[in-house]
Amino acid sequence: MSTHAATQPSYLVDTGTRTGLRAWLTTTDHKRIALLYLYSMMVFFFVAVGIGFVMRLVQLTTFQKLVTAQTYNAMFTVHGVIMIFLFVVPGLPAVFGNFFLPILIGAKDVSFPRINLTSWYFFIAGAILAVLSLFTGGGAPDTGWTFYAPFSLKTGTNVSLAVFAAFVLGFSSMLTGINFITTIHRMRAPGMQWFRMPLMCWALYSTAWIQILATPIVAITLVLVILERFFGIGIFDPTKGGDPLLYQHLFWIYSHPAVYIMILPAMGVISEIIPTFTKRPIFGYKAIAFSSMSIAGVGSLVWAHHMFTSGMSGTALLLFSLLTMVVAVPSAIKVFNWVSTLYQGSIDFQPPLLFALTFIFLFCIGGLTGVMQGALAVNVHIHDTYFIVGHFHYVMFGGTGMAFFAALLYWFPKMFGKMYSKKAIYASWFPMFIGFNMLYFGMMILGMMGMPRRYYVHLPQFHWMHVFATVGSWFLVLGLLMFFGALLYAIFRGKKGEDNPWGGVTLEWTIPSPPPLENFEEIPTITHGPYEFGTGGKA
Amino acid sequence: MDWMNQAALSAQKSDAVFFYVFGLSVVFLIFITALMIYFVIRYDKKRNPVASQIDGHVGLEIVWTVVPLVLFLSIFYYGWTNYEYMSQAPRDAMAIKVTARQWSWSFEYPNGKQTKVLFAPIGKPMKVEVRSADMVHGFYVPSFRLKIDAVPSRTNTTWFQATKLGSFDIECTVICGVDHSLMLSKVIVVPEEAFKAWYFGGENAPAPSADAPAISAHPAPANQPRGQAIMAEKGCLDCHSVDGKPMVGPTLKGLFGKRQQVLVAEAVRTVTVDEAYLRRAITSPMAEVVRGYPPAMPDTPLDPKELDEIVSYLKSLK
Amino acid sequence: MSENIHPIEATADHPADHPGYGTFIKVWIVLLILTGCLVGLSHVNQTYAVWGLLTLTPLKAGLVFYFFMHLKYEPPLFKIVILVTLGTLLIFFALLFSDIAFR
Amino acid sequence: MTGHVHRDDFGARLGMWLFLVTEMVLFGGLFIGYSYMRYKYPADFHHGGAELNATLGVINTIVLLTSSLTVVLAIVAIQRAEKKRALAFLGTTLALGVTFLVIKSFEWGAKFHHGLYPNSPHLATLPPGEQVFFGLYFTMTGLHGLHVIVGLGVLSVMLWWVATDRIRQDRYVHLENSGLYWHLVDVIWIFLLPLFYLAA
Ligand code: HEA
Ligand code: HEA
Ligand code: HEC
Ligand code: CUA
Ligand SMILES: [Cu+2]
Repeated sequence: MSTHAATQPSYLVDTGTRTGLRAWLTTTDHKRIALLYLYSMMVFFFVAVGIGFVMRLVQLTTFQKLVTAQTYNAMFTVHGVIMIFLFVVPGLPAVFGNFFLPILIGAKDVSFPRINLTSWYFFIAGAILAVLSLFTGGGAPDTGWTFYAPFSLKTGTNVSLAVFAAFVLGFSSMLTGINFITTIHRMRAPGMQWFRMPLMCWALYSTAWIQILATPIVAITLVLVILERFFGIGIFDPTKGGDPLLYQHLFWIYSHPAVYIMILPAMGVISEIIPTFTKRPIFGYKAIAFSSMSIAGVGSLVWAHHMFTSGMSGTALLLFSLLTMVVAVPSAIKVFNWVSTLYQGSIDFQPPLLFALTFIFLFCIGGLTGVMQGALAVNVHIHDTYFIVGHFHYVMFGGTGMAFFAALLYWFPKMFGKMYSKKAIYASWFPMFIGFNMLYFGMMILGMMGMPRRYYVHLPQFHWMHVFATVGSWFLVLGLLMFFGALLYAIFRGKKGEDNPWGGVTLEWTIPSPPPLENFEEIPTITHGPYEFGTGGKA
Repeated sequence: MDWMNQAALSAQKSDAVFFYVFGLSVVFLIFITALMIYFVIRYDKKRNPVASQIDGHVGLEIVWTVVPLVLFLSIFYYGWTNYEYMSQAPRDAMAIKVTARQWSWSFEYPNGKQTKVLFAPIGKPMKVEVRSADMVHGFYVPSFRLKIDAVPSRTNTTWFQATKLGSFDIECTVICGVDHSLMLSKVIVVPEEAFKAWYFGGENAPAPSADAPAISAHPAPANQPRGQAIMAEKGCLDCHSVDGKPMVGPTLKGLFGKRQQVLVAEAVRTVTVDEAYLRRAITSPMAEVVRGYPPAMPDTPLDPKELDEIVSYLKSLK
Repeated sequence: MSENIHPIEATADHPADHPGYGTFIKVWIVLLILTGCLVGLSHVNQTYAVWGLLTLTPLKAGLVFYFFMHLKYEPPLFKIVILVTLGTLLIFFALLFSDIAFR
Repeated sequence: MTGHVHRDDFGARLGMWLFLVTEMVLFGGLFIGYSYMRYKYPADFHHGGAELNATLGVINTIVLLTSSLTVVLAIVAIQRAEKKRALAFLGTTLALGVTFLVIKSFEWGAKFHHGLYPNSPHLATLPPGEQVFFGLYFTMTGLHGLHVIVGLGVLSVMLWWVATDRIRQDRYVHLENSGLYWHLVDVIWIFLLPLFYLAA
């Protein structure tokens, strides 16, 4: 490759022999792979959003619905599966992790570029299988994304394929994890010591560990479900001596850590954005770095808080409720550090910051409701009600989703070399924020009133609240459309983005927008921490 | 106090913890949000052109590690102790076998009586032993803040002690198939003597009801019309009362000749209940669904004779 | 972590002293002997068999990891990775048993 | 390989180890399930184990252990640039791997013959605990067998690369990594043996 990186074109321009689509589909450049993820992910994401939207319409009427019960059950299952396995879990690591991890640590690419591409293909394969499962076999699965046995073993719908899709997706996410860990260990620029890494890297590092330590468990669990369905090996099937609770344990051993796979990178993004717009070092760098690791650690020990009513032993109930409370602490630490970083900063209020602060607000609501669920006496009431649905939309969408937005807004100029209209973004924020809280706070009230989740028809007393929430979802989607409208417009017609529009000091702002193929003309040598504005920036 | 229809001791225990956590959460949420807004305004780059380069403060870190930890642990402890109370049934509790199956509930009492709705005396501890015949289901009584999963090949137990008369929803909370959301029933809390009257009152004692006098108003088993006998046997009376009290289904008292609002397809229609309607309602319950009720009525196979008997009986229910 | 090697400098960084054929053959013999003991124990009675399972099997696995898989000759990082993994599995195991062992 | 990233054997081995971590957790999940069920049905597991052919199990253990040995020896040979020996060792490994599979297939065949296979009418007559035992037996040994097959595939590629000098004294990390994989398969079997065959 050319040593005169100065003459290097942007990564968006085809060098090499292949051009156009073929060049993209065979690329090993982490930045292009990131965009491949982004675009494919967006497609699935909007499908799922659409389904969510329709689910709200279904809840507008009490009995006579616009879809059948079977369809509705399929809808929340598919909605959940897509959102979890195709959007929030891979979302931030695969898109922004891939794009910025190497740049943030001063590397030219990840350790295993070809494996990186492979994992994208696994992702697509998984997605295709998931889509196939809707139209083949007994039709779309109707078990909810949790695939609880024995229903998932007995139902006639095409659970096997859907579950296999999730298996493949899990594989993709493991490969990404392996890649990131190796990259962080091996590819850091000279002088880039562990405590000089931007916090996003710490977040991705801890996420990667969860990915490789937890994902295999769900992989094997899903394999067992498939084997049960085809060969009836009867490990979860009570009629064959199996135990449904074993399934629930194995499933949640992965699926709780998975929720931290979703939120940790989001927290990383926030920790990047806030210093840049306050023009001061982040408050308590090490505290945040270590809290990421401890979330990863303790987060793997709380899974059974999803099973409080399943008839576990008292000992287990006690332990898991206790640990659930402990895992909330590191999140608290992060929140307080973020807020303190605003203190005595010189705040340049820009769209990314708005969305970062929105994240903090919504995540706190989500997190605090999480704590309520962690308290045994309360959980007994709200378990498997719309309260839970409210909780996880606050954390996943209000948390990870908003962080995803913030990250898009923050890095958009760098990734595409274009700038969006800030006015349009501000305008989209209002309907989004109002709609969000109407929709999901409404859901929590429903839960407190005793509205169970995954219900096709609801009893009359819940009706007015459902209507309220549905109206909220309209605002929300309106806001979403404005938001992505603005970004799409910017990609094609937006004015040129500067190399460093926000005055950030981490490495990505020291290189051109969009970055050249090999990121750096020559690998920088790092001499100080990531957020030192005093030293005038240049790392 | 009565908050969201609190109708059992367990509800009071659960809500107490909820309000504790809720209070804390509101405080912290307001505190954090207020700080954010204040800082953003106070330290805007116009007012504060140069940021002071603060790296952190160990003391503070310790404070906001320890304080939340302590609070969280207190939440845990409160939640745990109250849960212990909610889950440990007292010795003298009457044990009821609850069986969940796709998609209905059935209840069996120590003396072998079986019902589709759960009758409970007020102020007496009732132990529920939940089983499942097929999938995992969830036994949930919102007004009691009571929930326990029905897991095949296991028996999970919990208990409640109702503090209010009336009828309260039972819902299934674990997705168990297409009619998961129709897997409904009721807990009907009645005065103790009413319960006793029914419990010890042999085969076809009339269902007890929330308001004691209504019991005596019932026709005595002796001169019981054939129609009622059939309905009792076919399980109609599990969901329908004949004394004006709504259960899972609407009451059948004074139904005949009444103007009834029903949903046909999307639309609400008002019909006058005549013989034809009754027959329709019984033979194809889903065709017209009474406004305000779930389409939960099974179409029970009846031979023409039985149907006639029932219809004529329903007519007689003035 | 101390290893902070720039990719350019990073090469086949194996310690010079490669173990010879002999070492591995010795290990192999030990492994066979241990297997023998395991079988022997299992014929004595159930409890012995279980104890053998709990002690000898991890020992055998350890030998394979340490020698055959060159863990002995790798930097600490690799050992940490393995320990973290085993630790995690152990904790999963323990917490799971906090349920069934007390039902 | 994108030319600008310099060769990093250490990184490659680290990556491989991390992959092995996922494999360990994958089987770890099964082992956890096994102990869960064994705790639930100790007696039935005892009887189930009695029905398995311990001799075959032990023979297979020896076969795999030896194959593991030959792989490391192959690496030593490469380090000493003794190509011929390396090829010989790898060849033996492949042979032993195949032997393992053959023996295993006889073993399974025997079980099937006695009407012991998932969903079999005979199995349904056994107590629940034994049904679970055989469920686990077929799942775990089956999954392990699958890994052996994959391992054989990888090693044959290595054989080919050694033969064509793609793997040399100064670059043999691929061989090392394939070796690592093969050893892990061996380790898993080391655990399967007592859990199923010697449990009785
Ligand atoms: C991004 C994903 C995400 C995140 C980050 C979380 C975070 C948390 N979750 Fe959540 N959760 C889900 C996604 C997530 N969850 C999903 C998808 C489900 C449903 C699965 C299903 O059944 O379909 C679920 C379900 C779920 C349950 C099971 C409910 C049930 O089914 O009965 C529980 C129970 O304990 C729980 C608890 C928690 C807790 C304690 C946290 C904590 O980590 C939160 C910590 C954060 C805070 C506490 C806020 C900030 C802190 C402060 C402001 C400090 C000051 C506060 C005080 C001192 C009180 N979650
Ligand atoms: C991230 C995860 C995610 C997201 C974003 C959403 C979005 C929505 N969800 Fe959610 N939902 C789940 C995850 C998610 N959901 C899960 C896991 C379940 C459980 C399934 C089960 O029970 O098995 C569930 C269940 C669920 C139910 C309960 C069904 C039931 O139990 O009966 C309902 C009810 O209406 C609902 C509605 C909606 C609506 C209206 C939206 C949206 O349509 C609202 C509008 C959306 C937006 C405005 C866009 C959001 C934008 C982002 C998140 C950032 C995106 C970033 C880029 C696009 C780059 N969802
Ligand atoms: C599982 C509970 C259940 C059972 C058992 C049941 N019903 Fe119903 N029934 C309902 C519900 C709910 C409604 C209201 C919704 C509807 O109309 O379908 C209803 C409605 C009716 C109506 C119309 C009432 C009105 O106000 O218009 C009649 C008549 C009726 N049922 C008769 C019967 C008879 C006769 C039987 C026995 C053969 C029976 N029901 C068994 C639940 C039940
Ligand atoms: Cu029964 Cu849901
Ligand atoms: Cu959780």
